[in-house]
Amino acid sequence: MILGLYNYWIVVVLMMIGFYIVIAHGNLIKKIIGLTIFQTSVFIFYISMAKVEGGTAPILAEGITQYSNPLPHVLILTAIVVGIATTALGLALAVRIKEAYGSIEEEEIQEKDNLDC
Amino acid sequence: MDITSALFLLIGSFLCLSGGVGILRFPDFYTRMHAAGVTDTLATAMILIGLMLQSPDALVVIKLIIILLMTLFISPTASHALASAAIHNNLKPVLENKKDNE
Amino acid sequence: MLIAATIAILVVMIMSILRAVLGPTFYDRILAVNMIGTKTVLLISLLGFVMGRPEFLDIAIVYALINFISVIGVLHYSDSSVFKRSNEHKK
Amino acid sequence: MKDLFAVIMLAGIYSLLSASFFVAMDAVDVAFTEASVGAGISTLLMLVAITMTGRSEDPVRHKPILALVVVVITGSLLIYGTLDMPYFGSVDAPVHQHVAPQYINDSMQKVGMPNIVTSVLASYRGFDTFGEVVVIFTAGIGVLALLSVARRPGDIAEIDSLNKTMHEEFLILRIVAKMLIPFILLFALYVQFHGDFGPGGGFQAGVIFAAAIILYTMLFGMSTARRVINQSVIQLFAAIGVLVYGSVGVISLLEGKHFLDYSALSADPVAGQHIGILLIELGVGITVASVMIIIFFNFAGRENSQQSQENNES
Repeated sequence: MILGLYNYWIVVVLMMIGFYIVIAHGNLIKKIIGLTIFQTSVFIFYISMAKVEGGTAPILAEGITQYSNPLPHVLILTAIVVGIATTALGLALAVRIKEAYGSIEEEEIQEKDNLDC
Repeated sequence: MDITSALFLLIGSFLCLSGGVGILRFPDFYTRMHAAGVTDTLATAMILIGLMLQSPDALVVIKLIIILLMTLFISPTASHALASAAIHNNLKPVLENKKDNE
Repeated sequence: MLIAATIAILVVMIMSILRAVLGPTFYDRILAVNMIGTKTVLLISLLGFVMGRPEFLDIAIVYALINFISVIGVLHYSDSSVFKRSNEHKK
Repeated sequence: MKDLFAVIMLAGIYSLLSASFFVAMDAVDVAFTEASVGAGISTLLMLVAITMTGRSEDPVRHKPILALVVVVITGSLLIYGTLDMPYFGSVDAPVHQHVAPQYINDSMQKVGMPNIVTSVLASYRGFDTFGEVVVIFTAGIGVLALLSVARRPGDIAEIDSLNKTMHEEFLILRIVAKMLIPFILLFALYVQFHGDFGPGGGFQAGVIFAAAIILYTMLFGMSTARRVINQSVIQLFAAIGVLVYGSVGVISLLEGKHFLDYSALSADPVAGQHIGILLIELGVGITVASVMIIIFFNFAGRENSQQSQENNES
């Protein structure tokens, strides 16, 4: 059954939406939002891989034998917090670019750079 | 016990749905907020009480009660803040005589 | 019954998303986000019971708190005078 | 959509939904993190950023056909690649074969904690987590370097008066927040120390703690919050968190064991694991909380100073 792969397809679609936003839009804030969507699609990829049919959350309890895989959870848990920290750094850069160039549109920034040369 | 719980859940779901229809169909912001704000607290309370009747141990019941108390605190406050911010920024409600716009 | 309630909440969430996408003013969008937040709290508690491990209600508590904080934050920063000034600029 | 405000609201909804998805996929710890990070702090940071950079996006000038073609080709190649992947939820997928059964079966004897995620995070893969804490610390330093403003002494009174007029309408909010903030702080501590048994741990607790401080800052004004939480003290705390983590590793080196081998901390290896995990979770919590507070303070402080500059000019 090829339909058993649907989780990967959802991930790919989300990833491509994020990718499209990053390359097609000139606004830096929008690019950052595109990156977070891309990032979340990777999170969903890992988490859906960790799911086991009939398993439950990987916290030990009596009378449960089947657990989902805890390793991807660990990786993604730290990745989320690191992700917000790097997003904050990106936003900080965008704010500084706005102060220096008066705009956060990619093309206007490049025009100003060309004028300076 | 099961029947009472199911009844509570049913009422809660119905209230939720009516709030959802309200938020989608009402004509302007204030009526939508009325729909959302009124159904939110009662629906949450109903569903959480329904869950409390089903829960296996006391700790779960206590956590549910905490969630319930917090919702009762937070939801009206958020609605109040939202409405006062909207009034403050001169968002006018749609009055009856404007109805022929539709 | 649990599953019926879950489905009802999912339907309401779809309605709220529609409102957030359509929503003419941004207060409509904030309202929709708030609505989805409270419904997520319910959804998470219900999912716990549906999956048979209702111990994980801490997440729902966090949601209720964070939802409040984000609504306040959104209002705070949309009220700030920068927005009004930029709007006047356009006019 | 050209209005960035609407885009950010929708991004917030996206994060709420993905957290419910993580609950449905059994990843309670991840859902916890996404709940505290994605819905609250990231939405807020983006909002503060757009108040400084402007709300609307310029229309795209060039045709996006090329971008669309690239995206479609990449997407179809990736989908072609998924055809060899194991089916969703299958038990015998390669992911579940190598170390995962070992973690699930052995961690109770070796580490003695019911929450496998915490024991993997803090004990088996403690080195990775150390690296990630350093990354977060570095990001905090980066934001500090990019956005910190030197405060002029004249500003404080001015901002205070501005806050007073702005917050008289928030009376009800302030009272409710006054009741909630102690509860949130207490809850953060509960999450911090309950991480061994249920979902939770240093990362989540740090973010929740920071969220409470951010709520306070928003409702009572930046300068009041600056008086409560000293900037340089909080910067010191960010470093102390990393130091606590690192020094646990160094202690085990001094005892003649490997770096971050907690069995050096006590005669009984399981008790040693408990002490070690408690300490490094504490380090993680302190670092994450103070870095989040630093990031938010610098964004909000930048915004405040821009506003007061514009007021002076006009």
